[in-house]
Amino acid sequence: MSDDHDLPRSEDVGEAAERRQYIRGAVATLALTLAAFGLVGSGYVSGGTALVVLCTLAIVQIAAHFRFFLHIDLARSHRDDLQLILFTALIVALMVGGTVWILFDQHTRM
Amino acid sequence: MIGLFLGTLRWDDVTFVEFWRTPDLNNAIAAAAAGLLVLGVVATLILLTVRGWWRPLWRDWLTSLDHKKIGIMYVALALVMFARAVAEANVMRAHQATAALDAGLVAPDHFAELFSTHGTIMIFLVAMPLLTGIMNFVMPLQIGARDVSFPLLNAISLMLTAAAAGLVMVSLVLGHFSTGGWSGYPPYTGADISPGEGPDYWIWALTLSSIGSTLTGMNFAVTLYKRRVQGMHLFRMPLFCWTVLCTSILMIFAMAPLTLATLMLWLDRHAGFHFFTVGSGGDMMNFANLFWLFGHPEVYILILPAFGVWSEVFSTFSGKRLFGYLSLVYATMAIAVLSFTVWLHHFFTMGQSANVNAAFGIATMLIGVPTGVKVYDWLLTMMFGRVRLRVPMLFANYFLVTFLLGGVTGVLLANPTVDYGVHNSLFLVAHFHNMLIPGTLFAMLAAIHLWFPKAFGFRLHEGWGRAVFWLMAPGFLLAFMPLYAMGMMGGMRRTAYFSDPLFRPWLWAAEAGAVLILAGFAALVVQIVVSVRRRDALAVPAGDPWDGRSLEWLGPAPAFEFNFAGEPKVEDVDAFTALKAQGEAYRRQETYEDIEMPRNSAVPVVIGALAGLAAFAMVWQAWATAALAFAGVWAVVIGRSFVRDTERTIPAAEVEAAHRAWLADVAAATPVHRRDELTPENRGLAEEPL
Amino acid sequence: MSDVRHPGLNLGTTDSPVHDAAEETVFGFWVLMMSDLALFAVLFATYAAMSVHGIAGGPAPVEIFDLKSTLWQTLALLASSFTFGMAALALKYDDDRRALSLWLGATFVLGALFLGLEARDWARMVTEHGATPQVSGFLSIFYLLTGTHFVHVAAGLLWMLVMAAQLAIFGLDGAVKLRLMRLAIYWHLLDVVWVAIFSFVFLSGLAP
Amino acid sequence: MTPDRILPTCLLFFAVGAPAAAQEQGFLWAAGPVAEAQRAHFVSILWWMAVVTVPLLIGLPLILWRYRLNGGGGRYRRDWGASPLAEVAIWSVPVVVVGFLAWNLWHATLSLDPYRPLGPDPLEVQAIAAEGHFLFLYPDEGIVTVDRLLLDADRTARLKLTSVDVLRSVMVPRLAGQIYAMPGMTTELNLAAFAPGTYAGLNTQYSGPLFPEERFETEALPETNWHARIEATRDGAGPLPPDVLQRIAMGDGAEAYLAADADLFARIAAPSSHGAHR
Repeated sequence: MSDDHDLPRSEDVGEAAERRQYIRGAVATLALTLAAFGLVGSGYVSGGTALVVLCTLAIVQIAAHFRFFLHIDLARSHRDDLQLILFTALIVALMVGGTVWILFDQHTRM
Repeated sequence: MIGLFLGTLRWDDVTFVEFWRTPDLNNAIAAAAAGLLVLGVVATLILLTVRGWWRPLWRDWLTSLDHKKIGIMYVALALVMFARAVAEANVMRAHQATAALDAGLVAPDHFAELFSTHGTIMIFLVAMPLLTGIMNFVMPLQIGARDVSFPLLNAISLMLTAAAAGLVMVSLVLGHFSTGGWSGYPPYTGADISPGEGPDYWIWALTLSSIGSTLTGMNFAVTLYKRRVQGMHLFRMPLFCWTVLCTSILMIFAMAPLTLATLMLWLDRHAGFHFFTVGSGGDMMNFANLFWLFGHPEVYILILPAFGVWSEVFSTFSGKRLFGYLSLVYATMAIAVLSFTVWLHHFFTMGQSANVNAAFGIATMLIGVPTGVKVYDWLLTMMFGRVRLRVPMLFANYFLVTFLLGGVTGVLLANPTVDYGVHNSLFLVAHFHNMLIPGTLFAMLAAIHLWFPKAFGFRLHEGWGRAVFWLMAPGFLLAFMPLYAMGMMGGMRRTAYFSDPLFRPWLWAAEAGAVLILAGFAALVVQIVVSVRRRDALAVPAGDPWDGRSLEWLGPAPAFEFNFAGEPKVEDVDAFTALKAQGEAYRRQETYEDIEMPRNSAVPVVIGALAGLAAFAMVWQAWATAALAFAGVWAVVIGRSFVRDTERTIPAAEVEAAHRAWLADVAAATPVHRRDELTPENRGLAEEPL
Repeated sequence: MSDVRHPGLNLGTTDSPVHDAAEETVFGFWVLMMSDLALFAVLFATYAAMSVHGIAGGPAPVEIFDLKSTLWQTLALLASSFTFGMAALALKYDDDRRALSLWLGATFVLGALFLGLEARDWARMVTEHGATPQVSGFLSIFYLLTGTHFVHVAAGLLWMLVMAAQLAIFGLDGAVKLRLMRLAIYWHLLDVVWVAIFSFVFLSGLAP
Repeated sequence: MTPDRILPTCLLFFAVGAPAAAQEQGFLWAAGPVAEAQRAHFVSILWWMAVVTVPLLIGLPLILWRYRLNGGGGRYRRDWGASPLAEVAIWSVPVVVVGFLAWNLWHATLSLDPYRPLGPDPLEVQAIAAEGHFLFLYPDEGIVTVDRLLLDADRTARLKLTSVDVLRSVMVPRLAGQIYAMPGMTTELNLAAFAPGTYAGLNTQYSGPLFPEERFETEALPETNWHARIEATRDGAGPLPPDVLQRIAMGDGAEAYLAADADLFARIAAPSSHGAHR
């Protein structure tokens, strides 16, 4: 069974530090959410720009969720999960990208 | 009120009643098939009762969470389904061969039902359970684990697969299966054109089996990640385990699009949604897109474990280390990732731009590189070896040659230019059978021959095994080479009758091949019976009948319930070979420890039964029954989470006794030279290497 | 076994034996969730195509979506992610079950609030715009995508009820802790999916 | 039979099918520029693949014989598991072959895009695939033919395709490849014949019990004959009934109609005419 001291430091930061992480996460995700809603609500962005801006904000926010709420980071001990998530991202990108490419292309030729 | 519980199911839906009302040849064949099923079930029930096998069946098998028994049950299920699907292939070919002379054997709709069930069964209920069974049995043993990570879930996967099989079987007796092929494209399978229960049988059978596969994939991937014994790093895993890992990853991701596509189809059919109805903003080609987003990785789910088996076979029966281990590992990974980038090649002719087709065509052809590498690695594995052509090796070498042909036709089909000419034709049918019969099916037959002794303690009879090979090998050529020819002559798949008399000789040849394959299957059954009868002469209690190289051969045959008495030492890819060379394979242990194993559970059986009932009720639109059964599934899941006492302990003394009994068997056995491995002298102990 | 402990949400030094067991179960759950994400990914891909090509004379996204309602749903779910975070802290560091129960309770209420708001939003679309899933391909996939997320959240709430019962019966034993950790992952990932939904469905739809 | 035809024929037909070649329907018996390009592409791939397949076919029996357990003469090296030279060869040869094939594929696919016109001023034909039958509409000529496609052998043709109810796929194998015909959608297929003749056409996608019947004849006529034929057809044809699809499904038997209804194809191919749920 495990020795306590072989835990990587990043997992053993103590309650206060971990609470600060959650609070940071809450602030960051709230700010990103409000930014996205604000930009669209104010009509400041639209069309292709909106898609790019929203996509960027969404990716940053998803990363923030993983980082602050799900505690996934680049530490060595976390690589199993990180690899899994990155591989999933690759597969998801292939599936979504391919489907969108195929269906939009097909639509123009029907 | 009764409608809520019985839905649209009526007496007229019973196949026998249909025959009673309209007694023609077509209905007679349907009724005969249904009758065979009913007789088979009744005979089994009687046998179980007369022999008093109910209790052992329940206690030792159905409720067992042992990965080895679950694996064996998967294989048994697959063989039963294989019998039906190969019989269907025979009916189809016989029908086609006779169809132009008169009406043929079956009505067009019945013919369509046959090719739909044949495809669905062969993919989801033969190939998948076969390889899942083999992976289940072998993989934990090869990595030195006691079981998979989630044994209960493993059994649930099995029971969901069995429920899917049950559903397809029931469609023989009650109502009709889909006529839309195994890929079930709308709008043909939509409510307008196929209003009956057929497509729903297809939808729910696929849903059950794909949920089972997703869970299996997760289970195996975690097992391989977390349950490897000390010293077994990833790059010391036997190649079979690598293919299991890649297959598992494909299962995890590929089943989602299928589940979604079938769910959408169901919503279109029964809830008025418009996913695939063009007029209201749907896009039926998105079904093709989603289906093949699953379907192409699925193809590699079917073939990768076969590659793993071939790697083990070539190395074991050449008495030699696998050539190019790293190449094979990277080739496997490359195939797994590439398999997610090629799905469009199933619908090159949909009308999309040429650059889309070209991109997916090139991605498809790229798979040829790692596959070609594998073929040459296997060839070089035999080089500098001591090759012995036992049954698995016969299949393996036959595979190498026929797989080349399949590879060439695969590269041809990867070219949109060529595909435009042979898409939907029998050329395509020949191509994928060329991959799946010498590839998947023969690999699984080889695997059965290779690992059977480990499962049951005795070898399979070699002579009857050769009979299986010598029936199936020419059977395959005879059945499918004519299809290549017919495909290039403009013969299309799923055609109930060919009016062109030119096709007639080819059709008869194909039918002869189908008969040979069926005969080969019969020989397999005979082989098993003969082997059981002569099990004393074929017994290999010391556990290593083939001079094996990986950890599954450490320990007795049949394997310990707990797989290993202690933790095996791993210092090489060929871990067991290394142990034998160091003289540590058959050593007494200093100490023995208690072993925790999962307790038997009825939960998987109950979940499988309820899920099957829910699916059956959905097929017949019996909403109340479906809702109750579905709620029942979740009630059982939640209820089970309150059970704490799920483990039992095998005391150290019992482990020690078992281990010593095996060592005594080893001591009693005479080491045999490979030349004599087929004689009764082979008690499962290999001669010391020179 | 490798020296990799289970990463991410963890029990760290507070309960080493369960932390060890988590390595396998929690990793397995992560894998299962990735399969679930693949399901959502294909839903999104279909949505991307059908929300453009599948209007078929029915209402367009910009006509039926409501920014304010979506914002409230988002805030409710975001807040519930935070409260679950606090529950996870209580699970890890407090022996006292009260804080855990309170935070879980708050999460449940916020989750239920989200469901209520989303259901109200659907009802508004149907009654004010006649926007049922049978109207167009776009609406079919809209309801299937948001509905799939809805069902997931509802299942999460059911799971919380089950855990409340298990807490009451077994207290905070190892199995309960493991299940709560998996529930936490599940809940946070549903929030991740919702981020994609509000960005690519609602906000993109409202900024044509 | 030319030598490059013999190769695929022998390989896959065991040479038995060859005598019947003249009557065949597949693209290997090409009668138009697209099918001819397909055939040439097919054959060139076989040659390229021989680079990978032939060494194995030669090596396998040699190795099996030399390294057999009983009496094989080969050296036994039980731990031989890697050889950098061999590995470089077995990776690089397929890479090179697939590289060339990919280059070929790209060019062939782009130049043979079925939407790409094969020549100037093509004959415009609209094809409607229905249960058991095909309707061919010639908008410039004002006629409709049933189950018979009349082509001018001196002119290329452009087909616009749609289907009435289910997915179908239309092909005249000896002239060009196939393309899906889908309800509510329009696809295109460009065709040309080298010489006058009659070529079989068919639906390749299972569509129901009448699937084996869904065939049509393609007649490529010399230019003058084609004009005469169109005139004759026009003279013998009745007006296009509004319920033409039901009629031919019932076995109306008419071979041609006058196309008074110029919008028939557009109406059938319009997405809105489909998918009204039950």
